[in-house]
Amino acid sequence: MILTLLAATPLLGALVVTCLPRGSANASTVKAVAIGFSALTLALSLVVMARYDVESGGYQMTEKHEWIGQLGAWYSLGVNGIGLVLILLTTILVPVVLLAAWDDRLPGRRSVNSYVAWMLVLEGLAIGVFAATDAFLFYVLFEATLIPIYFLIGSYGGPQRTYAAVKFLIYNLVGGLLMLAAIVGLYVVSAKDGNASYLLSDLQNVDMSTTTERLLFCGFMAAFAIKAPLFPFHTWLPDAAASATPGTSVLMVSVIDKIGTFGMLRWCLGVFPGASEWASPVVITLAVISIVYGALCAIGQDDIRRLVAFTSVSHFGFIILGIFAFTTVSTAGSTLYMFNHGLSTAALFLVTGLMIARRGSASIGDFGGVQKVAPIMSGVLLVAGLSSLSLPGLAPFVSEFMVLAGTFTRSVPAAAVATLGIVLAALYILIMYAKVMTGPLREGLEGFRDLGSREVAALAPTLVLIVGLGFYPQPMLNVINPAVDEVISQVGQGDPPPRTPVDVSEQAKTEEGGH
Amino acid sequence: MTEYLSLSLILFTIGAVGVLVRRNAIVVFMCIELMLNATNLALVAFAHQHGNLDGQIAAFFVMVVAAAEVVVGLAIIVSIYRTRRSASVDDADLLKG
Amino acid sequence: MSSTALLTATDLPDIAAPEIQYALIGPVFIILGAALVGIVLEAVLPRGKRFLPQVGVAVVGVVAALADTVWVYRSLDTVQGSSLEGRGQVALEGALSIDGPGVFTWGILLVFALLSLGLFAERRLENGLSPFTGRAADAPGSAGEAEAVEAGLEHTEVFPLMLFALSGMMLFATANDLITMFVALEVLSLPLYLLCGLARRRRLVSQEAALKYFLLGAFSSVFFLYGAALAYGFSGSFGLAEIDLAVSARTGDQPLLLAAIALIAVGMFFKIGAAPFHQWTPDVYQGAPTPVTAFMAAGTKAAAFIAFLRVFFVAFGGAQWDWRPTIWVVAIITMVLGALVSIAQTDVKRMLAYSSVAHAGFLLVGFAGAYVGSAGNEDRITSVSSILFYLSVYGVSSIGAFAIVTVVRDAGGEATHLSRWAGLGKESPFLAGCFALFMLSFAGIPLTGGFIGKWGIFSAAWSGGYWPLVVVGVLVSAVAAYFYVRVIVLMFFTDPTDAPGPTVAAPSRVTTVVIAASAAATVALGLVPGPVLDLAQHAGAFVR
Amino acid sequence: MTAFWTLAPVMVVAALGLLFARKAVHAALCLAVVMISLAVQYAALGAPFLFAVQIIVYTGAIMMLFLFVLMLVGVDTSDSLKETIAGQRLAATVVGLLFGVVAVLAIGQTVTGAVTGLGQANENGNPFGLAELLFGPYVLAFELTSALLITAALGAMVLAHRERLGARASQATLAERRMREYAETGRHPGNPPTPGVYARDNAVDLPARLPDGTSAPDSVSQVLRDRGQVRPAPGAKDPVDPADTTDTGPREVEE
Amino acid sequence: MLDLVWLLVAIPLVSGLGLLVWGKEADAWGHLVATVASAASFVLGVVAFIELAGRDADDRSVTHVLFTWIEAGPFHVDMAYHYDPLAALFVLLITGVGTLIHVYSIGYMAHDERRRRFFCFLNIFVAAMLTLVLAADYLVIFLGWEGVGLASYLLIGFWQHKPSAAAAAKKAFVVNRVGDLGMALAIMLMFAQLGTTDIASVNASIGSASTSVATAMGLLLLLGACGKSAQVPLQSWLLDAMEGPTPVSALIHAATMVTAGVYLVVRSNGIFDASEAARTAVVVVGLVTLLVGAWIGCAKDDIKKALAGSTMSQIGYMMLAAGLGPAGYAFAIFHLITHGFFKANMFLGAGSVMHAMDDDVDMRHYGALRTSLPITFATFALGYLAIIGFPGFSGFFSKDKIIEAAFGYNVWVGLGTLLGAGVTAFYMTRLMMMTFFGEKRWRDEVHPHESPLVMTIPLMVLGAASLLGGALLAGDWIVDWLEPVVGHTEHHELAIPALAMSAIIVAVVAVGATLAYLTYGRRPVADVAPLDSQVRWPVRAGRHEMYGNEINEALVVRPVQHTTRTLVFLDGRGIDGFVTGLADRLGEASQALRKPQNGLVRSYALGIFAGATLVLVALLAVTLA
Repeated sequence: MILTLLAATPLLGALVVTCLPRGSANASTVKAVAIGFSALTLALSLVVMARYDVESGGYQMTEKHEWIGQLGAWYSLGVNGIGLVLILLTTILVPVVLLAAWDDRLPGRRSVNSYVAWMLVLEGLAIGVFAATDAFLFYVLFEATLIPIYFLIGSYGGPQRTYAAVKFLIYNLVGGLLMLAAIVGLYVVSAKDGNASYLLSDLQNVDMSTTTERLLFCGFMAAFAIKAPLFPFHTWLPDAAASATPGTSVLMVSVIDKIGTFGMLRWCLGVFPGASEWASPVVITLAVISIVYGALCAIGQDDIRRLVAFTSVSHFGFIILGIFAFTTVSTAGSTLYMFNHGLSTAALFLVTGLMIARRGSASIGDFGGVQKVAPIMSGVLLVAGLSSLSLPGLAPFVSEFMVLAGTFTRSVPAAAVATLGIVLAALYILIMYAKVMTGPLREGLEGFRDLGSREVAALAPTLVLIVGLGFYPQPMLNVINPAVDEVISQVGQGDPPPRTPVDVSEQAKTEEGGH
Repeated sequence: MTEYLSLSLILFTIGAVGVLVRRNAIVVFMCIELMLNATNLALVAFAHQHGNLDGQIAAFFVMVVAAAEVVVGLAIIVSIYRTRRSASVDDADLLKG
Repeated sequence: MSSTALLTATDLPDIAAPEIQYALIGPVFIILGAALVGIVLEAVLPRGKRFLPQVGVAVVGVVAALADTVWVYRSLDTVQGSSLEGRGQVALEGALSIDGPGVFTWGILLVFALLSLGLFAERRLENGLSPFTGRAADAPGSAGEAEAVEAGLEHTEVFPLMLFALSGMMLFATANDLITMFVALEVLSLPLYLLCGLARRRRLVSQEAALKYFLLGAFSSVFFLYGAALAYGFSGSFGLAEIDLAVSARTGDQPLLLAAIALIAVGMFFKIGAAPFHQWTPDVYQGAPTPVTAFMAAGTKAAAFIAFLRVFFVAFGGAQWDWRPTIWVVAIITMVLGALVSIAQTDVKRMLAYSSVAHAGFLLVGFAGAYVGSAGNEDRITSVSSILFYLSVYGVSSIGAFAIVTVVRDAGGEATHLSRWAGLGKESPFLAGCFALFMLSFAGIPLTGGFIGKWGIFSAAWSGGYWPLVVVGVLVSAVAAYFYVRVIVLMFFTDPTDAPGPTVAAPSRVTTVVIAASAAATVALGLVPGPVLDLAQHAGAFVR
Repeated sequence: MTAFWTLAPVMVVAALGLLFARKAVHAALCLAVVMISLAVQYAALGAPFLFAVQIIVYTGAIMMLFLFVLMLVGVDTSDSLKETIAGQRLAATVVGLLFGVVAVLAIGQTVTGAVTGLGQANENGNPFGLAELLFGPYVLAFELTSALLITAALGAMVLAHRERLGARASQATLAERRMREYAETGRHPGNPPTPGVYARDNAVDLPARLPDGTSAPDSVSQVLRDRGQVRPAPGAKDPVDPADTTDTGPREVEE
Repeated sequence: MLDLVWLLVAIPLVSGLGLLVWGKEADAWGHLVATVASAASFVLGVVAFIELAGRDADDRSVTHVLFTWIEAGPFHVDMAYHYDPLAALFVLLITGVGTLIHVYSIGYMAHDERRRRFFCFLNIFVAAMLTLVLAADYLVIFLGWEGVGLASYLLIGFWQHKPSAAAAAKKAFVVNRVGDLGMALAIMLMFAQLGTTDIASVNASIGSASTSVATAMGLLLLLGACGKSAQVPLQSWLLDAMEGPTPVSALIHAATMVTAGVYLVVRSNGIFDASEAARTAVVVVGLVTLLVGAWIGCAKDDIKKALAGSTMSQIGYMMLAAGLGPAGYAFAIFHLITHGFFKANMFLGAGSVMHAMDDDVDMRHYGALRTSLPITFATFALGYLAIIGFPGFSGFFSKDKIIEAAFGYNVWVGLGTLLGAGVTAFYMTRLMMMTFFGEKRWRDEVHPHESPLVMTIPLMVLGAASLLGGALLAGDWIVDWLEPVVGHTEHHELAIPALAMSAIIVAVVAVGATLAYLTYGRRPVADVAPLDSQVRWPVRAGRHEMYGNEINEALVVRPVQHTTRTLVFLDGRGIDGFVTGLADRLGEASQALRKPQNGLVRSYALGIFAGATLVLVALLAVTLA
């Protein structure tokens, strides 16, 4: 029940918020209530985290009720390490986003009630997606998340919001619908097998021909590749990110896009291991292209939000690369990366969002020397940026390195080219930072306000986590590892053993030597 | 048998072409009646071939239906004529696109 | 001659009284009876006092028929068909097949009718007058029309007409021989031709719609009829079961059979609005009074589709490898065309019309799968059950959508131009929200009934071995989604360009209830489709 | 067969007449020819009942209805034979030919089954056989036709019938109004003269002459005036110009 | 105590981060806390050193696991330190020089309003550098490695308002990242090949892997080392890095961080031992850098850049030595330490000079400063003598050993190092002459004065160390001390006696110094530099840093920029253009498909009839054909 409760809390919050009186006079109350609900969700998710038994691994806190019997669809929830990490990410980010969005100026006379309500709806749906262990339920929630984002972009975004919202929706819908085709196919396959069921556990045992498996895999993968976004299906993201409010961007890129990579792990690898292996050369190639391409495009951007969006394209490339390298190291790295990227991108979007809101422009060219007037903001941007370029000591490094190291054992060229991303990352972040923060103060920025205490409070948790997990990622990895092991054994691909393994006794000796 | 069916088909085709080329709504409607009649011929001919009366019954129903249809159709044509003072179907082209 | 006939009359054998299962076809009789009562009311009640009794009779009739339908459905017997189990029986000397799918269709038709009746009876939007013209005989814009408005005239005949159409639909869906089917087709069509021309506002286009609908409807029904004649020529009978026997036995002339299939399909394609037989749809949907459009969109499509399925699965089932490719192609053309042309539409009703074309295409996808299940695997979604479910969802959603169209108005009546809908979300969040919901359902977004519907038909197509069709279907869905989404953009994201935004007239409670009920049903069918799906599923195969 | 081969060409020609007749009335007559010929074919095919019904219902009633409406709409309306939709005629011809040829060749010519004939079915007379079917398997359809007919009647009423609003004016009020109008507008309260009065002859197209020797154009039927078929009254002081005659004819009769 | 070595890192780290977060209230005393933290580390370092020295030679190694950093599947990285003689020396160098520079900075940065932040960064640097040298795992080295890179970035760009400083910082970071790429790949290779990244295990077991693996690993590590130690071809950032405050140049870009590459090579001795090719590459890189750096040093008029060129050159020496294998490891470290002393000394001295000259760095504006800045002059002179290898000074011993070893390795390499020694003497003498001797060429508004004690005391300490650093070699102490780490050093017998060798070196140095004296001491120095067109090509090349930037520009920067622009364009027009184009086509198709819907019933009927015909024909044709 706790998972249902977890998902339902923000939805309930959305309902409450919608019912609260509208108007600017009540805006603070509305936001406070929303933050309250999201904090409650966070607390619940911590309870889930605490109750999750790391030792035994697998799916826990499962719930299962028949939902649509004819379709073989179950209301079936459960978390494993991977899902848990992403749920935690979601519940952490939503309060942060709400807090940071406190001063968001909404276009027109749009009410803040629906703004925060949509965010809470999104949170609830996202939790559901990460907890679903039934393909149908997963799909339904997966597609349903489009609606809140659509409204968040379309109603509250910048001048190009309509275009961006429609593009976002249609683009993702195309993927989603292809997945629907595959979902339908799954039903047919499993029904032919005797008993129609969408339960993950049942699907893993369904007998299907190689061709069918590949077809279905392609359907799922199309949706996830667009969502993730993988080159060349990424072009919706920069537009969407450039038009959305920072909070929306965070939820979209940090949480919802993770569904893509999460889906690859849980559904592509879990249900179509053979096809995943079959497709891995292509996917790995695209992932590597994404890494380099996203980074290069990010370097060339003038709009800060587009830049961040392209950095995400690059980072998602890493995540996908890790997943399709089929090693426990890279996959665990990818999973951790999802969490870390969520944090670092959130910080990046939020702080640049505040910057942009103050300047009234997102063009890098309109900034310069901000560091002088807003040192705290500058520092926060730097830390966020450094985490984005995977500086060791900050959380994303650990995951990125794991991805690369794992990939290296599988494919040296892929890892080597992907490592280029390390250099390019330094370029896009530092060039942007240099142009925005350093140099003489640009005209028109004299009155630029530094971060206020509420904003610092909103951003602090992400920064603390970024630094903390950079040095001590083990709590996360402990949760992730068993789940990853399961996935990898599902694929039937172990880690390639080291070619000349170190003699264990020798290693023990050297370690012992110190004491 | 073939000759009856062929005649019926020829009449049917002529009726159909008539619907396409005539502009007077009433004449168009007459062409449809011609098609119905062609159908009836086929029905009666088939009834003759199969030696049961179902085809004739069908033709009978067609006539009844046609009668009702004519009433409704002509009523519609008349009412639209009253409005537009024209019975040309080409004049009814407000709805398009 | 007459004298000989008289002389021999006594020698003739008795004609056995037909066996009529009144209990089974009670719902149809109730509707026909209600229509007749309505006619009588027309005759006996003075003009001004007819409205409420007419509404009352219609509503009571529909509700009673609905209740009876439920009873009938529950009392259907299970029969073992050739391969699959079905429920129900052939009644009325073989004229009707009161089976699961048929009675299910009755149910949804009656629900559609009930919802539409709410719109028919809406009087608040036109200052206390019904949405139908007061005196159809007056020329639009004439002094007489003004006079009629002044006098508060209303054509209460629309209620019996609507009930007749409803009875036609119900019979169309259950007709078990081609003659009954043809007559039922006409019974459903004629009242609709008339109703289309009775709009209170924009009467010119309304009359035009009636004319077009009538001419093309008559034209296409002749094709159907000729097809029936050929089928008769092929098999020597109009009964679907007998035709099936002939088809399966491969006796008779194949060209006759194929031509019969082709021409009957043409008639059916026309009724369901499949391309290239769809062209009447946008014009008629746009021109007809919106309540009629709603009823027609939901009802005709449902009835015609079930009849279509019945003919093709029962009578021509043995020749399915001949006709399936055609359905395949038409399905694709219809989907693509409907979806594409919708993009360029600027009129809400017209857009919904094209969307209904696209939906016909989607339904045909399920049809093309022609998956009738297999023994021992009864739980799988079949073409019939998926189409039944789709029709339920589509009907409810489209009635809801048209109901909202009736409410968004400006000085000239309904403001159907899309630009007038800009900013509706701010004006009336409830209406805009509901409309958005219907759009999302049409687009097949999860958590709405439309999604489960799409899922069902695609699954049927896939089960039938047509997975490429499914892929085409989902891609077209994406195109279709574009214009649904565009409406949402307009309502919620766009501020009205010209000064006055859309005015939302306050509808009376009925319309509000209709909208709310449709919305609720749309959501319910998306969240817990189980019960309805179960009904559709257990309707079983067609009984022949 | 003689009947068939005799009538078939007639029918086809008449049907083609439907396509090519300029005037709607001619088309209607062509259709009547087809229908009557069909009736004969029915008779030849063992359908005496339908023969009768075809004559009575189709030719007698339905065609009359058509003609009636044609009269209502204007008996002399004629289609211009110029096609206005680009390519429509060509396309219609092509499609028609294609359909016709395919249909006749592939369907019409391929029917094989033996002709059973209706001897057995018509054992008790054709009407009896039909009745048996009508009240057997097709009883529902038969009953349903009643719904159709009711619909038709209702439809005709709805579309054509103008309901009277208010009470019928009494003789007294009418007279009063006439006098008032006379006082106000000078419109004569009496009956207008009928055509031909005091004229050289009493043809309907000759306006009456008023006592003062002028002609009374409104004495001629509106239809003739519209058509410009009014003859100038010989010796009238003012030659009638039909063009500018205004309708001062009989008052609108209250319904 | 040895279990508490982690405190070495923790103290400055906590102090640095704490002060950063503390905020403005700490402005008044933050620098003191930072200095104390650094000093505390030094004290701890000394204590730990003493304890280590007290142990048996074969027991002088402590590995202590603090916690597991990363564990997933077979990938296991401990956050562990490994304290051994090599690390111990580095700890002393880093904390010692670091503390002195902290002290110096108190004076140097006294007037900077962001002084607290400067000290925070310095502390973070010290912590990161200590992490680097104490790490027991390559990945932890990488952590420190990038940590010092970050600190370097922050400190080079400390005066962010100067676009040149910001650009230099960025450049330093990016160029270093290129090196990091090599390092990262090397670590991945270790994991893939050996299944571990633990330094000890890797070095111990690399021998069992194939030579090509060791070579690959070595070359990749060398790439990393090149980045950090400003070796050719990744040298270009170092001269730009002089945009940072001078203490930074002294600490990071002379004494400690830039030597990390040498440390890495020495630390990875197992790997380099296993690959001849990798060692050769190191030698080549070292030799080339040695000469290039010296060349640049000769041509620069900017005092800090001249010193930076010298740093490059000296690190080239160390690198070369490290590439010699067991024969050179100890001498590389020895030179590294002595260089740490004298180069820090000279940089701080240069800072003192700049302090006096209102931050003017052009030596052509100096001259005759020995009287105005006596302490600075004296200490600087000690450094000068040390670097040119004046007998008895620390540099004499360390450089001497390297040249000897180089000759032992290969005569040509030996000659190269010998030439380098001469050139070093030339440019250092030139620097001395232009700065402290000759005529005053001061700008009018400049009034040089000696720096405060807080700045000069570190100078004195470092001056003393420059003088006495050679003592480390006494009795081959340093060689023995490092033996447990780098293995036993075979003593090569040279073809000529060691004493003769020393004499030759001294002679070469004397020649270089004399040449410089003749050119810059005897003749007046023009106070405006001659234009590029007026000087010969060697000078021009030196001034342009051997065209390193131009080469980078042509080979890397412009292609990247070009690619970037192309990709952005392609992304918009190509990929996204395809998508939006598709949408446009659909719209057009929609408009086109509306045409048949012309409102005319007859057209619609035609559609139906045609459709019917098609269906009929299709069914008949398909089935009957």
